[in-house]
Amino acid sequence: MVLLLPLIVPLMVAAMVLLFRDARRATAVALAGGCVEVALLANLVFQVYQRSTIAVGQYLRADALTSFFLVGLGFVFLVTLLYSVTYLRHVPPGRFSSPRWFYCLMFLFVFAMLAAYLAQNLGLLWIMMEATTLASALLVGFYNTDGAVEAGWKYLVVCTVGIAFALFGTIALYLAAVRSGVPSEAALDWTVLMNAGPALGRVSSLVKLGFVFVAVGYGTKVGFVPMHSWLPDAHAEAPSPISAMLSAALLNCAMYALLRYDAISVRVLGPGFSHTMLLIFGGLSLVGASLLMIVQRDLKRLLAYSSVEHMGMIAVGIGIGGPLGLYGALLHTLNHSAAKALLFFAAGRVRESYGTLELDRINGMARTLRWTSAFLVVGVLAIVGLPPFSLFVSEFAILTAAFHQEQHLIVVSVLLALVIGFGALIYQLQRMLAGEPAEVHKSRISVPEIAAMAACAALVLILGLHLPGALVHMIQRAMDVVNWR
Amino acid sequence: MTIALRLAQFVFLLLSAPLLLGAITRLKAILQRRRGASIWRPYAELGKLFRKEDLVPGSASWLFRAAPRLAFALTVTAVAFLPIVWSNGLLSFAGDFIVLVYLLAFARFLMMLGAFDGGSSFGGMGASREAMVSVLAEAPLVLSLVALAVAARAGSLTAIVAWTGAQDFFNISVVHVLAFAALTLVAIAETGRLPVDNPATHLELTMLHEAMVLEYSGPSLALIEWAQAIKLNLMIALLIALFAPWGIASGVTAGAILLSIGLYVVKLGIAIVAIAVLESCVAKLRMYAVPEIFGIAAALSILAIVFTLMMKR
Amino acid sequence: MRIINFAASQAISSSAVLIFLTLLLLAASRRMSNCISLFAAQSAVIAAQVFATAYAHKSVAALMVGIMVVLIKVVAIPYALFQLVKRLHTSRDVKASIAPAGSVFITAALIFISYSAVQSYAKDLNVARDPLAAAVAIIMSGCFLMTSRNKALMQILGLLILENGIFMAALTTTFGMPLVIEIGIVFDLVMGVFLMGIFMFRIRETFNDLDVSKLRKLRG
Amino acid sequence: MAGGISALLGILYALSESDLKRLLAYSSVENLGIIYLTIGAAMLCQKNGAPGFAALALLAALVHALNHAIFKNLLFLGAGAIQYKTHSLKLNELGGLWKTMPATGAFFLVGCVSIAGVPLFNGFIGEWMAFQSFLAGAQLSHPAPQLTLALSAGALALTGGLAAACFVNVFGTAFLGRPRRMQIEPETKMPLSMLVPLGALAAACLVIGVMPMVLIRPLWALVEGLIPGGNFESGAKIGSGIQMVTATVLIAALAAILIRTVVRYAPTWGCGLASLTGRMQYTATSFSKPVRTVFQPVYKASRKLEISPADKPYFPTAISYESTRTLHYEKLLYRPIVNTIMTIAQQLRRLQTGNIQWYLLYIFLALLCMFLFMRFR
Repeated sequence: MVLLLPLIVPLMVAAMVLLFRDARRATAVALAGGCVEVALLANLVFQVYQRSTIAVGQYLRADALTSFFLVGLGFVFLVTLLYSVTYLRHVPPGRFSSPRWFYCLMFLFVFAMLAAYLAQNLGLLWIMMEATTLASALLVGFYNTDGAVEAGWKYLVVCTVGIAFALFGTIALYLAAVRSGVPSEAALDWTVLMNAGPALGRVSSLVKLGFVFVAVGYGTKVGFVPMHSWLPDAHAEAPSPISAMLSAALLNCAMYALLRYDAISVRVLGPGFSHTMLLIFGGLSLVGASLLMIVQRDLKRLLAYSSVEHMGMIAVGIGIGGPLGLYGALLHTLNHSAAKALLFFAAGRVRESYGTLELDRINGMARTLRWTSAFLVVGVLAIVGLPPFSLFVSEFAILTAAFHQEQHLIVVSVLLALVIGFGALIYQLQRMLAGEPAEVHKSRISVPEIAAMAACAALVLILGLHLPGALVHMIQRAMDVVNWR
Repeated sequence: MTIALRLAQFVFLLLSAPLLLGAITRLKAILQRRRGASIWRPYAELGKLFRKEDLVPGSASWLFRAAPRLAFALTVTAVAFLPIVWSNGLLSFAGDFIVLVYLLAFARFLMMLGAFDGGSSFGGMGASREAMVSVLAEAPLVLSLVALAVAARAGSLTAIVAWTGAQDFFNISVVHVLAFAALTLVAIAETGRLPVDNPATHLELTMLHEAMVLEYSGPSLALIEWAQAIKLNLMIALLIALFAPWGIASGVTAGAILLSIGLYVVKLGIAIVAIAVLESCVAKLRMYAVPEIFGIAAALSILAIVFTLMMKR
Repeated sequence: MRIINFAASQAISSSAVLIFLTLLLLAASRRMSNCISLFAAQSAVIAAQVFATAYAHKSVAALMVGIMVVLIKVVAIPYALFQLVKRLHTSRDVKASIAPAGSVFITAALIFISYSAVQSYAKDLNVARDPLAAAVAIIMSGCFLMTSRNKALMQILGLLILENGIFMAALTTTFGMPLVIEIGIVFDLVMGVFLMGIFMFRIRETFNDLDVSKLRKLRG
Repeated sequence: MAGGISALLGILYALSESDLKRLLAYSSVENLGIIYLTIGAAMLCQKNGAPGFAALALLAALVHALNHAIFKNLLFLGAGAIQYKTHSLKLNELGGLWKTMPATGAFFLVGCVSIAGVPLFNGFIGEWMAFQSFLAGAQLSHPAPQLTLALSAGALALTGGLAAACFVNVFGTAFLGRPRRMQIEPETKMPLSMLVPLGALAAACLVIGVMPMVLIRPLWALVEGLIPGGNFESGAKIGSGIQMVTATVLIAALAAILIRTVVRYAPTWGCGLASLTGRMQYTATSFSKPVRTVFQPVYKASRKLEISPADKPYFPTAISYESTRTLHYEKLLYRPIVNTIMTIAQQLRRLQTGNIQWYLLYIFLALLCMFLFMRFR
């Protein structure tokens, strides 16, 4: 029951929200539903913390790994909901989509992601990933400007194609399982596959083929460099809370799927194959994204590319593996989502008061938007990976792991990318803050917005300074699930 | 007993400086076939200046009067390290020749500040030219001293002198020849002798050292003149000690001391004649030609260091 | 009974040829309505195959899947696409970026490549070579269609063909996935097409032309 | 090597600088260069089996780092005080500040003297120990380190000399002589809160300068930890040596000061001109002109001289002389790297064509590459 409730609630809320025409009531309902949902998630995580795994029927199962990602999802969802409560009133009226549609889609989006996390069966996992794409496609195209439509269309088409390849990969895996004697119903069940790991060795070429397709498929969803083109458009054109959800929650979800598959392929083929591929993708994303960041002229596109870069970092973390590498990667997912959410909220605020996201036309922010520039500074410093903040901790873990394994090429490319990324972001930040402020229509920042941003900033800072024991323990148990080597 | 000897040697150096200056000017005059003033004239001059009043420009601060005094004190301390008659100077410890170099640098530093304080453009000009010269002079000076120290595998001046003393007269190592050449060039520039700077004239274009002290008068000027003389004496004594130390008394017996004093006087005479001859047959170099001298000096000292490697261990 | 089994296996292998035919025609067609009908034909062939396997293995689940495929892929989606074409009354031309002759040639090359690729796999999976090659060929030509055609609708069609290919690959190798998964996949497919329809209306509204290559505002 | 080069270049640029704060910054580059020199020496000695000298060199580096922190801090605070008073840091405009800010002037003097690295002040301690470590290092058996250490001693001497000249320039133009062209508000009294830190730092410089053992002993314990087997006797002698030197200097200085003199104040002699204006004095840039001409190849200064009216060069109404110097490291080192990164980024940007078909193509290509990768792995 503990598993089913968090799934049912978002669907109910999505339906209810649609009933209320008036924006304010819809927001109230959404907020209430959101809080309930987060409470349920917290309860679920706590339960999993108590009893290591909870399973319902053949398809739903929550283990330590899922619970860790649920923490991230819950936090981001709560903060985004908080932020969008007031954000939507800024949305110029006369647009086709009203707040109730916004909340409905958002809850569907959360439902899909939650189901993906809880999916025990890889097929179900694929279906839910596809559902996330569908739910978020409309959200990306929410503003109905030509840019938003184009971004939405591209996002939908490219991701669906990507996911289709992932389906082919899943089928290949399924075939390998069936061929090596696993009963066909359970052939897609993750735990069964893990236990049957070595047995799949006989058809290792199929498993390799499967992993290649899955890597490219879910890699498109994560946004690795060769397949990342949809990400900047989608994140730049979507409304800020949505781009926060996309960057902070969706990418982690896709990375979670990749992690599951990586676990299987490690048990079957040994770490060599899948980890090298992840390292290749990770390295490409890191260097490519940071190079692209330098020439960006739009704030949100810059943040989108930085997401690609950080996803590359996580992939490198997983690719390096080992106790420290995986620990760093998992921690990095949480840190990155908090910092990125903060940045996108700040970007939202900037867009409201400056009316544009063109970096050349935003300056003198320090004087006009006191709160937002403060949070922006915190966000940028965190995302760039400076010590007091938690991203430094995880990046440092990944790099030390890389050093231990003598992966010098990787270490050099990671450091190079970080330096270039640092240069790009700090240069733009400084340009935005300094100078005399352009004409700005002063929109007072509302309390929930400040609360949302403060929450993110606090999380990033606290995790940076002192990692709570419980979290570390949870990550360790999550790593046991993936039984790192 | 040794302390007394060292003190005597130290005081002797201080007092004999003006005499040295007088002798050189007198000898130059004789070379130019004129009678020249008596060798005791510098003493008279100093006495006269000490009695005169000290004229201070309006805009100057207390530094104007303090600088010459401190510079004098520093030069005096620098002399303390030199062993000329007796085997070790008043003070000697590891790395003391570097302290000597930097004491002189400090003295120059203060002189330049004093020049600035005068407030006239000559002060500034003198200071900037002096800066150029001193900057270029310091490197070869230190390098040649380091070369000697490395050759002698010793830290302090007295140790180097003792080591060179022990070498017999004839197998002069290449290092010494090069170092000697470099040091002489630097000494000329340091003390402001002819090829680099003409001590006698007050012509705006040429003067280097005098420009700085143009504003001074009375006791401050006297102290500066005396410090200048001491510096000259110091340089010559340094050259003698480092390159011709034979005969320096190490024991306490009267005979040895007398012998070393005699030898020192002879060496001093040779040095004076050399300087006089050099100065009377060389014209002053153009200011921007001076760096070439230092280029040569630096090259020589670097060569000296390179050759120290060849030295048998 | 053996004859029916034989007929079923023959149906599977002969269908590969039919599918190749549809692919080549698709590559050659200029008008959108032709493409949609070809897609329907292709889905029909695959449905026939599903029924053949269902019959061969006597599994009710496969039968259910077959019916679902027929209902949705042969009837519902093509009908919806035809409505779209009529409602959006854009020019029916496919506006391909590569001349028809070229695309046919490329599709043929793709088919050949798929055969060679499948060669190594078919042996150790002891599965009939032709249908697997057909599936891979469909996937590849689906991709090619999407990249070469400029019309938004054709992109949807390319995607659908790609899904078809994957479904067929699943079919030929593993005789059907668990029922729930199949239903989920098809449901997602329908939702995807539905959403793309909405977006097409919006594109039509904002760009008043369905040419995808015009969507170039977001650069760099 | 790097240390030596950065020391030399740092001080050369400092010399030709006319803005006080930039000058101090460049001189920090120089001091850091010196510290690196000594650390390099420590490493060399360590590698060639002379832990004693390595310990000494490391100690020199630490001592110099600490001293540098003290007097550089003093100088920067002093610069702040000047700016507080005169709102300008251009050395060419300052002058005669001693009259209006005697206290800060005195402390600033202590700062300038100690950074010049002359005895009796803490700057000298670090440099002197550096010299000794070079000297000791030069006696190593292997020729290569011996040569480098000896030459680095020369480099250190040259930088020391330049530093002295540079800070004479700074103090002279800023505090002594007559005010050039800037307005000072005499009434803004220096707040005590500014003077106290300056005083404390100046005192620190003096104390360490005279009694270096205060600093060396604790550091020695630290170094002992780092490089075991370092001998301490050379360190001890340093302390005693300095004491003796300071004693003699004090005695001599006392003797000199005791000479009674009658002091008379008169305007400076202006060779018969009506009156010497402040502008006639040597400014910072003119002071460093001779050194700059000597080190011309380093600066490659370009000069532009306009005399208007052009037709009558001998009756100029206005002459403007402008010389700019090229910053080598900027041109040779940083510029190319930034350019290459930018070009790569531009190319990558073009990859993002905006056309969806290209995006799909990227995905298929990625798939193909991964497929091939799988084939050969």
